[in-house]
Amino acid sequence: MAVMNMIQALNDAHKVAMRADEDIVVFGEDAGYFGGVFRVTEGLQKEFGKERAFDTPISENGIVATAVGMAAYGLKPVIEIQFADYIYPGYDQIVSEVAKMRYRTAGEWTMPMVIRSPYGGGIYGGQTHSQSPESLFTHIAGLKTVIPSTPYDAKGLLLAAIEDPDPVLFFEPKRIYNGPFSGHHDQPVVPWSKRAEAEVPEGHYTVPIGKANVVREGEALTVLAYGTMVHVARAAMEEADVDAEIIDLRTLVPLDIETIEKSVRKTGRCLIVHEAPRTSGFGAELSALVTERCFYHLEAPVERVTGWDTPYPHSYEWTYFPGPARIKTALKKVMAD
Amino acid sequence: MAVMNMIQALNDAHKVAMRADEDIVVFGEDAGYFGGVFRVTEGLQKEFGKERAFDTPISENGIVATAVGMAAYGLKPVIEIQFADYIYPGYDQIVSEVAKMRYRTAGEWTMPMVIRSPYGGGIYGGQTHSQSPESLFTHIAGLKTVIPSTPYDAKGLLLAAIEDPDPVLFFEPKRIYNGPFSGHHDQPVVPWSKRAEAEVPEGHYTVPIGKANVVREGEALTVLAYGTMVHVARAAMEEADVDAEIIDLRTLVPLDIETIEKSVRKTGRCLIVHEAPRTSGFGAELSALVTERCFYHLEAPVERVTGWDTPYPHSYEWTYFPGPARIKTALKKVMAD
Amino acid sequence: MARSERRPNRPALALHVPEPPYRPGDTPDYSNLEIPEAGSAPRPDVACDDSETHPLVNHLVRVLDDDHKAVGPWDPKLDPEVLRKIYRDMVTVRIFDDRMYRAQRQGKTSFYMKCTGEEAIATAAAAAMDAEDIHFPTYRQQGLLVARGYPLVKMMCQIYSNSGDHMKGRQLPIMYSDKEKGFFSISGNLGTQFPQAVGWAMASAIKGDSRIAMGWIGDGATAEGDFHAAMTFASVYQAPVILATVNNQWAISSFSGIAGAEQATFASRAIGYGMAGLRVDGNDALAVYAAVRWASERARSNNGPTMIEFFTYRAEGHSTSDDPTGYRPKEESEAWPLGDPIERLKAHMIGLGEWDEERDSALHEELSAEVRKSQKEAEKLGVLSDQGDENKESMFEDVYAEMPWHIAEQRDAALKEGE
Amino acid sequence: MARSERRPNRPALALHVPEPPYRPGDTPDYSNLEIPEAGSAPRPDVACDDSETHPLVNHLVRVLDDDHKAVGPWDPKLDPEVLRKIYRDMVTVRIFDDRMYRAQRQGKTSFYMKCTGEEAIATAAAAAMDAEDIHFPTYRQQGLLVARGYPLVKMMCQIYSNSGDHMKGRQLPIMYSDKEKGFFSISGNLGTQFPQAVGWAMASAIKGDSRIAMGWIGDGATAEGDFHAAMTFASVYQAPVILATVNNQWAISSFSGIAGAEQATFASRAIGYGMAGLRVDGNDALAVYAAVRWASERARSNNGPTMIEFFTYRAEGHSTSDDPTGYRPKEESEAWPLGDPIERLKAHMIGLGEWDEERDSALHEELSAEVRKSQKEAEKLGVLSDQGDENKESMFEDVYAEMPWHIAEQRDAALKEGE
Ligand SMILES: Cc1ncc(C[n+]2csc(CCOP(=O)(O)OP(=O)(O)O)c2C)c(N)n1
Ligand SMILES: Cc1ncc(C[n+]2csc(CCOP(=O)(O)OP(=O)(O)O)c2C)c(N)n1
Ligand SMILES: [Mg+2]
Ligand SMILES: [Mg+2]
Repeated sequence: MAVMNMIQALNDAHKVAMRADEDIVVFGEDAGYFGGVFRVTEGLQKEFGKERAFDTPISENGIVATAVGMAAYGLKPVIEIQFADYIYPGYDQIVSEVAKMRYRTAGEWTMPMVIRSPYGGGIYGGQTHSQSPESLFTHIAGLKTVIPSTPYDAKGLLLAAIEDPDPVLFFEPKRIYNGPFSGHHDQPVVPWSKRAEAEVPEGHYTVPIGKANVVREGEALTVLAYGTMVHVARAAMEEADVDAEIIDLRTLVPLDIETIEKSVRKTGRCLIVHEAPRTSGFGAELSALVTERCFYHLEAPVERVTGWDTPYPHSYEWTYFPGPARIKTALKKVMAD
Repeated sequence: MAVMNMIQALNDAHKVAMRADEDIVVFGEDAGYFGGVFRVTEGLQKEFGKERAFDTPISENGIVATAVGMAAYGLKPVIEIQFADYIYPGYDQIVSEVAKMRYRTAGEWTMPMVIRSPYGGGIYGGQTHSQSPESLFTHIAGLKTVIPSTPYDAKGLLLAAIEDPDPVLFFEPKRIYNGPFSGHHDQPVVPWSKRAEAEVPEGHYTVPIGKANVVREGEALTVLAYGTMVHVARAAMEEADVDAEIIDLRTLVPLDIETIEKSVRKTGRCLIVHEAPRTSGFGAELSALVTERCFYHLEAPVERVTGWDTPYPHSYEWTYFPGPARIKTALKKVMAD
Repeated sequence: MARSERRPNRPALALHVPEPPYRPGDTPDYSNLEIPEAGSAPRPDVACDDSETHPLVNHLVRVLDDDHKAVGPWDPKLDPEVLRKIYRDMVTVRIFDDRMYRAQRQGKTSFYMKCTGEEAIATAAAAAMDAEDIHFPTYRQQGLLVARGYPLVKMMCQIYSNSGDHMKGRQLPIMYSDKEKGFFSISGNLGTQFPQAVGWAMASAIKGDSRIAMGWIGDGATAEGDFHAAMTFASVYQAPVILATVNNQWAISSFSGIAGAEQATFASRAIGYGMAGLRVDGNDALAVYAAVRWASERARSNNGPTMIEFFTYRAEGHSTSDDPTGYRPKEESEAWPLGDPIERLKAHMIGLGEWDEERDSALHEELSAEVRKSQKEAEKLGVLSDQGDENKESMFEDVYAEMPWHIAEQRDAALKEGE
Repeated sequence: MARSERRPNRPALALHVPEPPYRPGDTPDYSNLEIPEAGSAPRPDVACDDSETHPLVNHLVRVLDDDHKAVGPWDPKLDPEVLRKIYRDMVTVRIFDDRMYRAQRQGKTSFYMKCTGEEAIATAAAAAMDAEDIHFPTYRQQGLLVARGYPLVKMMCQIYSNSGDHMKGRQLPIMYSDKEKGFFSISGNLGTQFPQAVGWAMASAIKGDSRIAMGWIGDGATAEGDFHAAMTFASVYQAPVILATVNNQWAISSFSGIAGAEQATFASRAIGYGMAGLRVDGNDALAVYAAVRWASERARSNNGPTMIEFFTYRAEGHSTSDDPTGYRPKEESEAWPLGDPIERLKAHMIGLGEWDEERDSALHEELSAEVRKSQKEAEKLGVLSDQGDENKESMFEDVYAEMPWHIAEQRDAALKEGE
């Protein structure tokens, strides 16, 4: 076991995977020599050479498209989109090509690849360094969407994603790269090293894709969250002193519906928390699923706590961010009667 | 009054608008001389000249981007994306620029424009001529999303969209361009001329954006649909002989929540029908909203009838398409107990 | 209202909207079109600096002269067997196209696209490359499959979306794919395959392989961002790839001027990326062969990518959904001066004494019979119009390697549907 | 496992990954860099055929020689007042940058970006165009605002996201916008503004206006599809636009070779679109002025677009989030041979007898005082770090012209939050 923050854990996952499989190639803007603006790919070029870890032109479209060609050849690309806000120029290749290739050719060509990207707010990044576009991918059949919330999960899920036969969107909550976040921006950040989830095994292990993690068992209500919001929701529940069952989804598609259903049937109440804008966010799908499948167990309507339906404003970071206050308001509603 | 099919009604809307406002320019692939592959822009170049109606290079990105520049100048671009399946190369300009411009500049620059695109299946168009990507736009704050279901609405809504101060995604259900569709593909298509909704006033009128249309009043349940599915749902309800209240949403964002709430509170049951894939489709948002706002009036869980979570397969068109059989199965569920 | 701010000392600006020389009703006349003489283009060494090729981007590599003789430095001096093979492939493609076009008109499938007039390009390119090299084609390179010996029956099964279609009817007709033949899955989205070809070539280079890739795009689709991504990545990493633009002068109803051809040739795009560039008579099978051969040797010897523009003419409609008389003169295709690639190669072979009318008739008969026979065989497996929904559960497979619960639920629901 | 299929008669392919000449630890040496002599570039007529400019895409338009004298056909022969104005603007930008960089370091805002070494480009470009013309800039053209007399206080209010920011704190610092000054809203997404500039220019042409547009992009961002869209649409419609690539040789940590500069100049991209192209010493204010003047006259007289590459060097880090010593030698910026644009113009003016050290010190003092004073004034309206959430309802405005019910509900919820 080593103690790692999320960046180190992700970096380690790359190394473990690349040592074991010569077909893995890593590339992206600034991802080669420099190791990425968040340093997740640091040292890869040095250890594995320029042909396996390299910088690319600033073309998210070209990055994804060449990854498609490489996957067709038989390589396993693990690519970085510098910020999730910049994934849109590559959206056509992801939606029209990566996602549909296995299907349209009935398995003749497949697209095993990982598209990593830091996402989410809370860092004063303004409109174009704060977005959470996950639901734009969960709508697309053929893609898997994974979001870790701890160093342990980050490494294990990234290794699982790399080994997965299908394309995986791997969104990394950049706000918690260095330490978990309670949602109270005025409190100092606790580094990961103070937390058990920063205990990361050396070498190879995986955290399975498609399995949620019950991070806290409870009876009063079920909280569904992922990424940064797992920590914010947890802090809010502790502060409110509610016996919440908190589920870290880890994978949005395919979703661990079993764990969710079991929990909601038990608690009868459900609160969903995400950073992305509310309308057509992934919370909508979760809410619909929970209602469809657990309606007769529900004692109150499913509630969503989300970012607002506005772009992410630079200076009103904390009005936008779904922090403890917003969660507690929704909690009151969901616990009412 | 004139009798028009949906293509003629849309064509007429362009002419009425362009005659009244010299700042309207229309462009897109094959949209100039030829008048578009579906002929919606036929005759515009002839009447308004090449500078106001012209062909473009095959670059959806360039089409949207130049429209942004033109809107910044003060023109009102009404652009055509040949098929909604081809909108993705322009997705970055739409999401990052068109949608956010008013907000990021606090109103200094605005983006009044209409992005028209034929969408939806039922025409044996295969994976890339059948998609319904509306929920990829409803998630984006700053965009409006409009979908007509009749010639009357098509003209009135397009005129309203052109006059709207904000950018409007205007998706046209191509399956019903020439006539409504019951969902029974083995039955002959009835042309629009046989229907009252094909009575289209000459000249200017608008159908307001943000207002749904109760196409049929009823007490047993509320059906929410838009585009082609309004007709399919209606046919299914008639065949099942259920006293359904059918609401044609017309606008997805901003949604006419009042009409929806009122109806569901009355009927206590809600069925949502759309062609797009289920997961994170717009039905998820509708389901979540209805549950959040009408939970205590609901006698059964909200049901969704949707396309499947696969790409649109060419030869299994009618297995994919959410036709009468699928609607009736869901109806049984929603009417149970 | 948009406020124009013209000042008295400034001229009024004006928008230029390109217009093709002829529209329906006009009489097309290409007598003033400057066509470089066959044999006049120099042929630089395959390892030359890219700048040595740049005069060629405004020229036209042509081998067959007006008397159908092969002339000049680009003459590939092909074995007559190779000529006959290319010829046979071209004729096969044309007969196949006619047949399938009719099948669509007969309601046996939903859609078809011909490549009439462009047959030389894919078939001669296939002949010039190794069988192991890969192509990332558009929908107008059916000639690659034919040339590589892909069974016509299988092509037809794809067109009919019947039980012989290994893609299970999921793709629009003519969106073929065959891994074994090095023919990448055709996409409905224009342009996407172009940078994918570069990625495949990069992978081949990363692995120290010797196979190269060829990417294909239409003149209209060069406007997509994918074109630029392909050019940029190919140039930066000096990928072993041939990037081919098939300039058939039309993109559905818009002429190549709407894609930029009024201002520069497509081949000249190569210059800005420091890439070798060639402009080639696409209706001259020998020129096509020679150019692709040159570019493939260049790529294979680590001398970098080449952009080739094949100059040709789309002699028929865009697809079965299109009637070109709405936007160009009916007579234009005949007025087009570069001729029919099949006729030209035939005349060349006859001139060489390697072909004659008798063998030609025999070949046509043989190939027509083969196509007919293939069609019969394919139709035994059904045509689109009689597709029921037997086996409909197959449409839920292959979204992922393993079917997740939500798709399994949907499959189960679909199977029960209508019960 | 990917299977390499190398055959014995074929060489092994290899991937080329460009590498800058120097990395941290190396001693940069540019003595072998070929820099064309000042005055040596010919100056074609503004209405010339685009091909006449093509030799210039591999040349460098330079006016100031080694003795800081203006030489050659591109000498714009500017009035000393104009020289002093450009100089003043450049110095203002540099002082402003230093000040705001420090403000960020002091925690007064979240982010800042300098344009050190590149000051000549935006300021001289602004001087060469009409005040009514519009710019679609990147984040490194603060010089345009300064040159056009936009109040420094307003720039600072934007940087501080305080109550003086007319964009209500919604944009990241330095993402300015000012309609009146013809400065389009800067986007965080690279490249998007480039084809937007073309669209604006097309609109101006459609309306018979006389105003032209200038689009700006960085060397790294030229790889985006937007670059190609801009070039294509500008060429097809012969839009009255100047498309400028600021090649400062770095894109965060990657050198310009990763964007294609190893194989060709950015200016040479013009050729493939049949567009005029110029390559210009971006550290020579007179050359910048002359080139932009030439291109603007060309555009304004309906002679079409021009692509200009400004060759320069990003002398400092990418932004306050970047430390360049991680990827390039510390000494590189000083080793860079094209010098400091401010020093060069200063020496030129002194040589002309239009400037002296005394006036220079006075100017620096005056401008430093002005910047300091502006900063004080701006800070009166607050800095980012002391932003509370007063007025937080403003963040719900301007998503649409009229607030729809769902956003109104969210605003109401936000206002009640934490109560
Ligand atoms: C991204 C995208 N946009 C638009 C289309 C619609 N479309 C199909 S073919 C075509 C014309 C293509 O012309 P060209 O590239 O010249 O190829 P050609 O048909 O001449 O072989 C268009 C616009 C598409 N398939 N994909
Ligand atoms: C679409 C997009 N991709 C990536 C980024 C992240 N990014 C910001 S600046 C930058 C480098 C830009 O370099 P260049 O274009 O040369 O401009 P310079 O900073 O040198 O002025 C990158 C990669 C972005 N802002 N937008
Ligand atoms: Mg074409
Ligand atoms: Mg740069």
